[in-house]
Amino acid sequence: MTRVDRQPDVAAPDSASGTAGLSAADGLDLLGTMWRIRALEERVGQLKRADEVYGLVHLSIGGEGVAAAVCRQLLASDAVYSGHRAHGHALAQGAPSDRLMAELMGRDTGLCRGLGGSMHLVDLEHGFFGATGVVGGNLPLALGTALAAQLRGGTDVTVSFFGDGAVQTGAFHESINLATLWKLPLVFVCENNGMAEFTPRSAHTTVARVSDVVAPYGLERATVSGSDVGAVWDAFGAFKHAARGGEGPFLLECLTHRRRGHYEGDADSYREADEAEWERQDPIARLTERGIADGWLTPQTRDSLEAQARAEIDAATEFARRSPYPPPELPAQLTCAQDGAA
Amino acid sequence: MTRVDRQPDVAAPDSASGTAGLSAADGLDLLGTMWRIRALEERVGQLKRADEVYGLVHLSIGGEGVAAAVCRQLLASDAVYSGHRAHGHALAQGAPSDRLMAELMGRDTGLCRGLGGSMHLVDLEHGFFGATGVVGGNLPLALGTALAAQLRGGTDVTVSFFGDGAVQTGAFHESINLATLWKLPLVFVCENNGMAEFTPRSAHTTVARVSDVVAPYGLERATVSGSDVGAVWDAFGAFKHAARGGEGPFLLECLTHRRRGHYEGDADSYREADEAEWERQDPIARLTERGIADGWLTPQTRDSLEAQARAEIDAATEFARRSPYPPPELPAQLTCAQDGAA
Amino acid sequence: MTQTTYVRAVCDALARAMQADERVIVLGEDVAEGGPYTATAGLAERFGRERVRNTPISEGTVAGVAVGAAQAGYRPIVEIMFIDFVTLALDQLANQAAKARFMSGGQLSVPLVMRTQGGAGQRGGAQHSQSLESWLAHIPGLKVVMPSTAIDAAGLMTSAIADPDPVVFVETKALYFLREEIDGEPPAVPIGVARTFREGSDLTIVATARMVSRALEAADRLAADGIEAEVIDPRTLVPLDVDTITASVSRTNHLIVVEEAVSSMGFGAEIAAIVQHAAFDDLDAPVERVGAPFTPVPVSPRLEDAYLPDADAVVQAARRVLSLPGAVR
Amino acid sequence: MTQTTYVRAVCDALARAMQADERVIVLGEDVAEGGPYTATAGLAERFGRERVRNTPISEGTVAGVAVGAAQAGYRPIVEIMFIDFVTLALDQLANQAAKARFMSGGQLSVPLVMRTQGGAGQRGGAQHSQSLESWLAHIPGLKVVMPSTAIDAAGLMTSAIADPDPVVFVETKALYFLREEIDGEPPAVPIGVARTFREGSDLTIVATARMVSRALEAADRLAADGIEAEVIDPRTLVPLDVDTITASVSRTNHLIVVEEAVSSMGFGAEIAAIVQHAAFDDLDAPVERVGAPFTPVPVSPRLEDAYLPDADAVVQAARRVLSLPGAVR
Ligand SMILES: Cc1ncc(C[n+]2csc(CCOP(=O)(O)OP(=O)(O)O)c2C)c(N)n1
Ligand SMILES: Cc1ncc(C[n+]2csc(CCOP(=O)(O)OP(=O)(O)O)c2C)c(N)n1
Ligand SMILES: [Mg+2]
Ligand SMILES: [Mg+2]
Repeated sequence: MTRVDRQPDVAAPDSASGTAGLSAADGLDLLGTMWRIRALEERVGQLKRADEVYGLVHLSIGGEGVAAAVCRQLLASDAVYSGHRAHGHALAQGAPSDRLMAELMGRDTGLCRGLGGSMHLVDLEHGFFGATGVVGGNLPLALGTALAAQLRGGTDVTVSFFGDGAVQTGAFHESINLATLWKLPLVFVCENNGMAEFTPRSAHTTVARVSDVVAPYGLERATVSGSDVGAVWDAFGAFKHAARGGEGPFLLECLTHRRRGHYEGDADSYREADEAEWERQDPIARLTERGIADGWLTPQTRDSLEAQARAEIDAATEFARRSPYPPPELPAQLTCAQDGAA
Repeated sequence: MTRVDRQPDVAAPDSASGTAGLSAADGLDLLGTMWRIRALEERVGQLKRADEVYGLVHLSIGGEGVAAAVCRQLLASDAVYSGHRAHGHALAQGAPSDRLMAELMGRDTGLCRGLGGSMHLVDLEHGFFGATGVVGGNLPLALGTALAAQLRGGTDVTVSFFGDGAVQTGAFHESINLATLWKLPLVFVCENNGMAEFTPRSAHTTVARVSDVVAPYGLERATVSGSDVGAVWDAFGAFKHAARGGEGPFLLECLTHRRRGHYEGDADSYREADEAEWERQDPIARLTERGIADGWLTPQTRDSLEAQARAEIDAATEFARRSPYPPPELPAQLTCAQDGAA
Repeated sequence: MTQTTYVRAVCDALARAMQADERVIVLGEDVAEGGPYTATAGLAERFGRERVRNTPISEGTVAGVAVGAAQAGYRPIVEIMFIDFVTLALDQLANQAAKARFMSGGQLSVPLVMRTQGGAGQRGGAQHSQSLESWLAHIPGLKVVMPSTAIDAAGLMTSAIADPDPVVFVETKALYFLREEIDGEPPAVPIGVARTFREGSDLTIVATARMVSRALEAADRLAADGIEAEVIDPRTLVPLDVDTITASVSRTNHLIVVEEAVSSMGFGAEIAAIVQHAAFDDLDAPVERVGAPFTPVPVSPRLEDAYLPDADAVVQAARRVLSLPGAVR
Repeated sequence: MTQTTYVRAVCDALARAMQADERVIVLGEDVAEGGPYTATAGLAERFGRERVRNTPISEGTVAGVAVGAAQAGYRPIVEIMFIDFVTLALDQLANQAAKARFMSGGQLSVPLVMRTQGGAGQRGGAQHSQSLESWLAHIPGLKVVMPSTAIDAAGLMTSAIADPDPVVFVETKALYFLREEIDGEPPAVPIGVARTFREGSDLTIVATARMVSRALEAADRLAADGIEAEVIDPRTLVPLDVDTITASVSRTNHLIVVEEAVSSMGFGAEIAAIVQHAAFDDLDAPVERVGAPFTPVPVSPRLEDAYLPDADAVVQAARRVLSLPGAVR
């Protein structure tokens, strides 16, 4: 299993829509990243049904474009936080798929040695500060790493992923207020899939667009289609570039679709599946189409990206299966620091 | 001590500024109410310094106009909530000054039998559901009484008083969101005095106006000078009228001044007193001027309103002083219902 | 006899209360869709979405709405989906709900029920598996109910809804789908009365929630060795039925307290402190606490299984308090 | 010898830490103005408003900012003005700060200090007077410090800031302005080591925070009757110095635990549960708990004074455990 190299930091594009800023290399990289996430998530769903992956598992199928277009523009020295639907963010940010899968399967070789699980992935080496199972719970933490970056000086940025359901938590507003007050180098990235568990956004608020919710705070914000990877790439690139220069915060709202139930095992009987529309909005399909139209993608390359991704996940699964469970003394050892050193 | 009769409900004025909707009778009533609050607060300050009033005491001198203009348009069947700076709201809503003073002095005859104190006044008989010492803590409760009113049908409204400091709590945003989602018959009344404890609003947020903070939620809102009692009267009257008809929620922001330190005993050394400006903005002085100009007030009436108010508070103080302290068994008796009946 | 489950019994009790009293309303995330565990399934269809109200993810405010509605005469039942998120509602619970009657000198009542569920065993991870009931027992003004069976869940829910003060109703996710036979409509169970599940003369085991069945399993195993354990479920932590426990200990002279929470500052500490005081002369051995170790709940399956107190741990504790050969300290 | 106060000692310790380590920052409501009790007075002037940061009234988020900054290598000290409002920060404290090291498999550290203050006695009313420290002691991953003197406050603050894990530092408002002589710079006090304030052979009194001086007063009164009490302040609740307490009890054979919190689920329950277990054969009488009654804190002065455990209550408890004539049950 090779670790995926991080994308070198790219300059922000001038245009903030379409794929203006997306080179052929970028396009291929993003397509590959999305396939890796798709392959991971599909496998995780299978493994969950087979009881090889544990606990409450939330997949990001249909939303791969956001994870890819955001994280592939970040560095390991940046900080990324996410919520309960975090596999894709971790993977795109550089977490190795083998250790990620091992974590989901509760193994000692997992990113968190099997103590975190699906909702609590952390990979500090790649700047993935982590997921949380408390909706809105990590929003304030992102201000903390951004504050640290601001105090330290330099160009590190923090990205905070969250869903539209988190926007109705008090923590969201407190965080937006304080981040704007302190002008933190932080990009809030909302994946607005229009659902929180079993209820549509209209059951949660009268304000459809998250970028409208934060309007009074005067921060720069944008709403793009999360299915349009190029649009996410461009909009995020511009914000990130400004944040590297010490500006901030920013809010990027990406409109996405949740193609699976809320969690694996959810019968998803509370809504009508709109498979045709979802298919049309599939970020992988859309970027594939674009790549072929623009000439940087051939059907063969597309197939090999998918095949590579699936092979990687096969290998990751085998790695995890071969890995031991953590030793019984581990919980007691990791509750507090043992040596007194931070 | 006579209880103050509640104002009969008045129709909303057409104009939402000036004193268009304020009759001579209303003007006199409001002036009298403000004097009663002023006299109460000044006396409480003295008694606090003399250690006859206890605890953390926050006075509303300079902000009497809001309490008067809002509560004098409400009924005992309405519900009013407030925060830590609540004496004026309770008094204007109809709490008898003697029992109010007795509460501040920890007596058994107090509104809450001496178990509440300055920050936890309640007078259910007059619809004053109460104060709280937790900033933002009562905001959600106001949604609860408004929901009850909505479910019950009828015309009851809820008013929720809070300061500009509370606007940065998560509870505020959760409450605004849910109140708009459920269209609750509720008027949020923010007394924006530009300070929270020892720091100006600019240390708390980049959004100066509270009515701007809530703009995305699409509720009707207004910002008026809290020193202009007529403006508060008119603006609140219109909202209340609509809320009685089942509309809501609304937000009324009243710009006020805090003429005292944050609490009694606070040296208030962190800001420059602007006595001249405060004097100019004094709601009592301004309504007095207006009343004399408009011909519904004579200097004699003005003096007698003040004298009456001071005499009432003298009597209230004596009542409280004469009252016994609560019996030792009271706390245990009132922690839970004793008879099992709600 | 009909078959039910713990979660079904809760739901049926809610339905009966809503049927009987218009003032009963239900609030919480996705409650009108039944919630993730079907605890409120069918209520919206039957009583309408005015009375069964989905809420945004705003635990603190939703709890406060219940406080206000209760003060205005309604009988709200508010759900916090996982007890782990009661952290977000504690200000409303501890500072507003619990203190309103007191601080108002008796003017206000807050007849609300906060339903929530806790416990581990489903690989939910450290933030979805906690047992935090002992926090709630530290707040004067709150009652805390924690049933271990379907029939008690039903009967206690009826009493909780009727109670004039705020009641936190702590369910256990691992019990939700266990089947149980019931005979007709479950009778109301008074708050503050323990239930003795098994009589015995050698040893008293006080256990809560999921630990009751593990204690009973341990009791069976001990019985095979000729040791008769009495198994008591307090059912409500506040108020606590101290008399039933001390009366038992005065006969058995030995006490084990079993809970799923971490032992340190768990409810077992309170019971141990009470009993060593009230029945000092009756105790032939120290009160033994069986609970979770002082770590967050691990998600990896073997670690989580090892984390949870089981019948084996109870048997071991029994052997220790009875100073039987082979007891492991 | 110079004179200081508890709050001054805290402030000076903060200043020393800020001087020594650039990563130490201070966050909280009005902290750059010194706060209502002067606990941070002068820090902004000395270290600048970049490092001493006023915040909005957003307890939950501000606590979370401290968690994130700590994860990024800073050493934030975050103030929650009254422990009553820790209710608003508990999600961040219990679900994020306490579990981050664990859930990340050891990757993350959260070296933050949460300063707060509790206790009654100033007519603050039920929402500004609580003692909620035992909640915090139920959360694996948190350390809980609660000093009773200026010198310990200083020394423990130094250790708390140096600690790699989250420490909740519970100050006591009623102690803030008591004068105390100190000799030079207070030495660091290790977390987890109790302090024996008075030696004695007849009885052990474990007391925390403000109750230490009341226990000492009681000990003086008992000494006049020829009874020698040993008075121990654990100083930190988590980790708890069990050894010092049990060693004392093994000599005195009697234990009283005194705390300002309500007894039910107070920290005294944990100590009683531990000691009756660890020193069962040493105890000649049940462990007595002295704490507040199970009601909210009343604001009316006589009621509040009666609410607080005092030396008299400790003396009475001593007479009870020692079965002396005139003991009131
Ligand atoms: C504080 C909190 N409340 C409730 C839950 C239960 N819950 C888990 S995910 C979820 C919905 C989240 O919706 P959203 O933020 O839009 O994310 P999505 O699942 O759509 O990706 C809820 C209510 C939780 N985990 N945390
Ligand atoms: C949750 C909470 N945090 C902090 C405090 C301490 N405190 C009391 S009043 C206050 C400032 C409130 O400002 P504002 O809401 O503007 O009301 P004002 O005092 O100006 O009337 C603060 C921080 C509190 N009581 N509650
Ligand atoms: Mg969503
Ligand atoms: Mg203010």
